[in-house]
Amino acid sequence: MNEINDFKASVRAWLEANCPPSMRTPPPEGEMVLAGSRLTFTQPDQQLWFERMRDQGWFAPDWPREYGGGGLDARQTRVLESELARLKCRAPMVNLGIWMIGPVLLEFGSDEQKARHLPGMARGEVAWCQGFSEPGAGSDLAGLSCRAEHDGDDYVVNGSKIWTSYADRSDWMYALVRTDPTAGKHAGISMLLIDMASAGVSTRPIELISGKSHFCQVFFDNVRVPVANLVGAEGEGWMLAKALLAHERRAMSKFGDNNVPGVDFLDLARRLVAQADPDSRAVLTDRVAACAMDEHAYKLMLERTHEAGGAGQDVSALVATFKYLHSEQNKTRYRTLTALAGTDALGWEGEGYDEELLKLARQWLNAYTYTVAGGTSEIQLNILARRVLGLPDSGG
Amino acid sequence: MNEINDFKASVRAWLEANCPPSMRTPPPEGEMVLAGSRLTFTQPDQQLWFERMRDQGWFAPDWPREYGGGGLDARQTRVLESELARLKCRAPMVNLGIWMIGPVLLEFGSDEQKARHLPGMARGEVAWCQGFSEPGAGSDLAGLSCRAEHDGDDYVVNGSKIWTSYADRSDWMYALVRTDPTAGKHAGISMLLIDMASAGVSTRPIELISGKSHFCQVFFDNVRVPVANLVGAEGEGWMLAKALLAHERRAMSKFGDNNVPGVDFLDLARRLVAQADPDSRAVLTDRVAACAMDEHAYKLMLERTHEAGGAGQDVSALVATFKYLHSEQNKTRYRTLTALAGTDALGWEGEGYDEELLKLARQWLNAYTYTVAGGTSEIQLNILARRVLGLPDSGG
Amino acid sequence: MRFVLNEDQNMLRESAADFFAGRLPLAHQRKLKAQGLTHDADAWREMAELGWNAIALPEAVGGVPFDRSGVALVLAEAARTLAATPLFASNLLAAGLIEAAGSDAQKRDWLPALAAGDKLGALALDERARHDPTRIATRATREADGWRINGAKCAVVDGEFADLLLVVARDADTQDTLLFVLDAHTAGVSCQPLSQIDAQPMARVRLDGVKADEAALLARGAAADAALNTVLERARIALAAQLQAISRVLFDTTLAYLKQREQYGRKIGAFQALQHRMARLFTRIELAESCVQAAVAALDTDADLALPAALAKGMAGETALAVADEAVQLHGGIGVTDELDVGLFLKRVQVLEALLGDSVYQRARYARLIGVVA
Amino acid sequence: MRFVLNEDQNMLRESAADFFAGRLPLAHQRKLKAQGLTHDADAWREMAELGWNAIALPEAVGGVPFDRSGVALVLAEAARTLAATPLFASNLLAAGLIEAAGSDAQKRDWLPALAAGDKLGALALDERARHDPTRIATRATREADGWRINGAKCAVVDGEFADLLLVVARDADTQDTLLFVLDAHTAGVSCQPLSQIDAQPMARVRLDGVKADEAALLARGAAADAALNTVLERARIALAAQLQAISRVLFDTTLAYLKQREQYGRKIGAFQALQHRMARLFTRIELAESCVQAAVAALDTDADLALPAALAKGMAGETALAVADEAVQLHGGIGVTDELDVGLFLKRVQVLEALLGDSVYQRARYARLIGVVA
Repeated sequence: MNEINDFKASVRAWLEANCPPSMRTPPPEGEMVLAGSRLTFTQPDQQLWFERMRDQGWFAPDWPREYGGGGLDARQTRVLESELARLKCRAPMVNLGIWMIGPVLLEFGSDEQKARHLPGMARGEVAWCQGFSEPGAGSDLAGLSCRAEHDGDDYVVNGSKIWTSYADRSDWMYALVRTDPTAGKHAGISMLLIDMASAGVSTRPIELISGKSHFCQVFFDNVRVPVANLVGAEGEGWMLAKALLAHERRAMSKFGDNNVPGVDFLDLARRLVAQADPDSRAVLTDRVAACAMDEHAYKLMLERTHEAGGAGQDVSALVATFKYLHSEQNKTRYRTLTALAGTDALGWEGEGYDEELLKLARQWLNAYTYTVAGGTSEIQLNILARRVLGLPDSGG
Repeated sequence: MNEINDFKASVRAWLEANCPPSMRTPPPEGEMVLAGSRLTFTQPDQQLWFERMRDQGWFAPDWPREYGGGGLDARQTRVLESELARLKCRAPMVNLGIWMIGPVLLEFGSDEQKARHLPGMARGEVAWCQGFSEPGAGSDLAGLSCRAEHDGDDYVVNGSKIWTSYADRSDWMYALVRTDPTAGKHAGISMLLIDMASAGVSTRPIELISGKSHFCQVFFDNVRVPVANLVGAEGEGWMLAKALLAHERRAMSKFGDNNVPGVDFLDLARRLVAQADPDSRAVLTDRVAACAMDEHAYKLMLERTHEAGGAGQDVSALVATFKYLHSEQNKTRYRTLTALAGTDALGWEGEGYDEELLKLARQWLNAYTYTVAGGTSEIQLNILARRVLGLPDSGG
Repeated sequence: MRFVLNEDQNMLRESAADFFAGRLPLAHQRKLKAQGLTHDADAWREMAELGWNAIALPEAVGGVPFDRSGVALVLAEAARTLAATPLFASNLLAAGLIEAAGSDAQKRDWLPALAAGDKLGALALDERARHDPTRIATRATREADGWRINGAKCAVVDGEFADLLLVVARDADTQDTLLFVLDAHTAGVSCQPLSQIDAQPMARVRLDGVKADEAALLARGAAADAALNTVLERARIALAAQLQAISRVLFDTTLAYLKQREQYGRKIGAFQALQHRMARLFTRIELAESCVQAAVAALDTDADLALPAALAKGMAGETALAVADEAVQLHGGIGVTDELDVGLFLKRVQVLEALLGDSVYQRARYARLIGVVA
Repeated sequence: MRFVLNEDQNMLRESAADFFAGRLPLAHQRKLKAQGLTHDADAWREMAELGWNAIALPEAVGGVPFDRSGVALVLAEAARTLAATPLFASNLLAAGLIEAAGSDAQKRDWLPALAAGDKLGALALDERARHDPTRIATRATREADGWRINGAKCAVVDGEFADLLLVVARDADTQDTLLFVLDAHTAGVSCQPLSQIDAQPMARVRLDGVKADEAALLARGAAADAALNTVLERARIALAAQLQAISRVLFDTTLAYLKQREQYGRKIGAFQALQHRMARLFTRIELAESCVQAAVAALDTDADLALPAALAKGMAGETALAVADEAVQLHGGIGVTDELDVGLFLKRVQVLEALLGDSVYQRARYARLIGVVA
């Protein structure tokens, strides 16, 4: 116990000394540092914080030091995380490599793959993106049709991936591809690491109803990928993807909402309620209160999950509600504000609207994305009904 | 055209002369005259109106005169109905015979069955009840298990029927029974006419959450039913039931809500809103308005259906929404009033509550019955989705 | 017959449908938007040539003898391709107010140009983000030779293209409502066009010491209130008809998608949870449709429009919001992309809902009209 | 630890669960009702012997040193079998008020009998069908040797069995809130027991020129308001715990039914539309559970209870209403029969929801507490 307390003290001291005060506030929109070969910083503190954490190996605190990690054990890692949270330190960078494919490579990758890819991730020097979803497959991930045909020492990849965040700024992609069209739906899938600089790769940003987005569609036209870039064995892609998605949920919960700064719900609601027409004010206030109570309840549920989980209770049923509740509550909150704001909520850009209200309109439209992306609300309800409530799976 | 106008004039004159003024108002609760062998009247005008209409043959205006009907053609029947509606004449009696099994016997019954049963129906002298639903079958009507085994000139019936209105006051039942357990689910069903005075028939009224009800459960214990009482052929029961249920919808729409007098929604809502706590008043008013608007819209939809149907448009999609909307709106209205009435809505009986509020509590609880009885709301939505919207039937 | 269109109405509806499908299909609106345009000025000219700007105006001032419901029918068809038209602001609101409140001379002065589409009008009424015609801070002060007007207006539909501005103000002395008709180029009138989520024309208007002579005063006091109320009810009914038209388009589009799209080896329309959601929406749409049809029919009668208008706008607005939400969600990933038209309809629904009182406002009005509250 | 019960709490909860399952199962409540009884007097005696009436009262007056959350835990278990208990009215409200507002002498006078269960108390507060502690028309007029009280109270839980009535009145002169503790048999006090949908005890109480001496005045003005508010918040939290317990019972019952009942050849729980409804309810129940647990935990702290109480009662009430509705509907035909227990829970939910402010009221309160409105 003493050892861990010493560790905690040293972490706290280091963070106090090394995390610049300006990095202890939630980042404004678009101020996250994306890992990658073309790093950009909007201010010196950001770079300082990035480099200091990188040099500690704390981008990947629990990875072995040989791969550029921090070499911490699980307990030490938790201490570091809670100290970072306590000081409200910003995430020094965003990196799909470390959180997603990194752990999978650590567990399932070849020695060669580990040596080649992990250090770059751990130093934030390589930007990774995820190639899972496909146009036409939707929630049915395993229905993918992007083909990878064995040809000599290479696979030749043809097809398309969609909803790939920051594909246009990524160096590498981990992708699910169909290596055996004759095998079963799941059995024919493999996982490949694809260099985005390869000939035949092209990307196109997707415009959302809320405007420009970081989502892209990626096209593969006879892209040659060395067989050495196959993770695991042929046909193991689905198993690897499931292992990887378990990390996704952890990564999401670790970072919460920090990277989606919206409007301040209550602040804006108070201001708009005060301006509302007297006939509608009480009804709109009731809606605002319902949103606020739902959000309050959700926060209490997070706390309860944490506490009950810590006490050894099974909290998997609670965790299974998070994605659904979070995205649906978010949408309802923005719908409520939008109704409340009347014609002031109708601005797209330019003069005549204040900035907060322009942000509101975009965030309202953006909220529609979250009840679809990362497993639609319908999929979440299926999971709750079948896995949590134990109702029979009728395939519907 | 002249002929029908003459008919209209003569009907109008007859009704003006023969429908007592007291019979031109909606009947108070429980004041409907039930046809049957044990007629009871609560006042002389009721009896007068019953007998005059009976003697005209206008209980069954479009049946042949030989069976006690009025012998009117379809056009004349419509004229009679619209004149009755115009004068707001009460239905002179309630009779499941005339509306339901009567038309089926007219079309599918043997000459002997017609001669034996139709005149009594047309004179309101025989009370009929319907034996379709069974405990355990629920919405899945064809899943019935009440058995009728051929034995000499009789069927021997064993089993039970549920949700039979007024079974305890009925003379006859038309029932669906399973005559062939080895045939398919639908093919093994037949329709029998069962004398409720037969040995082995017993009835038990069902108590609802809202209190006593006219629903009964009926038990058959080796009840002998002559083979002559089989309608159509063995195995035709399902077809006959479908034909009969088409009449149910017509009968329901003809009589509307006359026989379910509830509380006056708006009157009560106004009074309760005025008394509500100021903090909640506007929100509750909003709910009342939503109910009132829904009801208003529903009435406009009925009018639209009538008008569009008259103009030759296909209104089947609209008609398919009626049961669902009517029962759900009814429930929402009562939920709203109940919330509005606070602790005043909690009375079961006795002193300390005014009569209107006691009625409210019962009607609120009663409203739960209508979203279940006569095809649950879920079944209605299935029908809408599949038959009206043309979505694939996945059996779910 | 409230619920079956007559022959004239059917012909107008069909010719409008043809016009928008052929001349202003949704793809055309996308092109306009890409060019930074909110409408197609040539098409507006063509609509005027079809006589639409003249519907229900007196023949003596160039009107065509078509019932007022005609404007709602054309606007509903326009909504199906998200086409901007001048009819709402110029015919229903501006010309409608002049016709309802103006003197014979004023009608002769202003209506022929509006009926012919040579000039366009707009109504500058609301001053707050949530519609509230009772809270007017714009003041008109009487001067020797007329009036001096000061105020700021928001949500002026077509404001930047209007030649005529109908302005609602209060008499600085008596607090009476005053209705002015102003040349939009009068000194002191300034107009700020807005870039709105639906890419259709909308502006803020400022009136800084605007000078108006007596001839510019259409009506005052009770007469002004009555004319304004009537015209606003008509406009709410027209908005309801547009919302309802969009509900239909979105519902049909979504239904078709559910029948075609496959997931997990079956049509997603076979999933019962989605079926029930669609079935419920269908019942809401048909309820709203009944209200909208009744309200549109009431446009051609002398009936008080307050109740039908509150009912129709409230029901159609709430329904359209729900349908648009579900349309986006049920289209899944592509539903949230700009590539699909669904998002464009969602944005337009939000605009139509906010104009002249949203569903919450209409329900409060309805409650008052039926006496639930005093 | 707000969300994990401690050992004492767990033991109490379990022994309460055993007591109600064994001594007052739901079937027993049906028998009482058939006999026209609202509660089992012997069982109430036994509860007192278990020390439940004494929870969280000072040991000096016979209390047991158990945290106040204990009462909420016992009440929640009672709700699972719909058992009536004296704890809500007598411990939480009546004893709670005396403890919070009374002088030492008053505590000594009244609390030992309440703690022992030898006497029962009740609170006569509300005067209108919808809870509103600000609208008190009951007036106390000062006289030479005390007070004269006139008024009429509704929704007095356990009123007809109370030996002590805590009465909220206003000073006829100053309009200050006054809190009295009266012997229920004082002349001028009359009590009308009500037959309520849930068959549990409820009464109206009239106070016709009731004479009270100075010793009967517990507190006045700000002190009375503060004590009353505190006790009402505790009571709301206890109501929320009961509502939540019923939500759980109904949800579990319905879920089990869906897994067992077959229609059209399959378990009805396989129908996706029902699955999604159950899944949504599940998320509501877990949200409400989190609020109720936090509020129950707050009972044992010095924290201000207003926000947790408004949140817990609002969320638990709304959720329970929704769960009860769905429980009846998803049970189909048998769901609406008296034979099934579901309907009994539905009725009890409506009672608990209405007491001390329903969800609408709680949301309005919550909005004020977080400053959405002034």
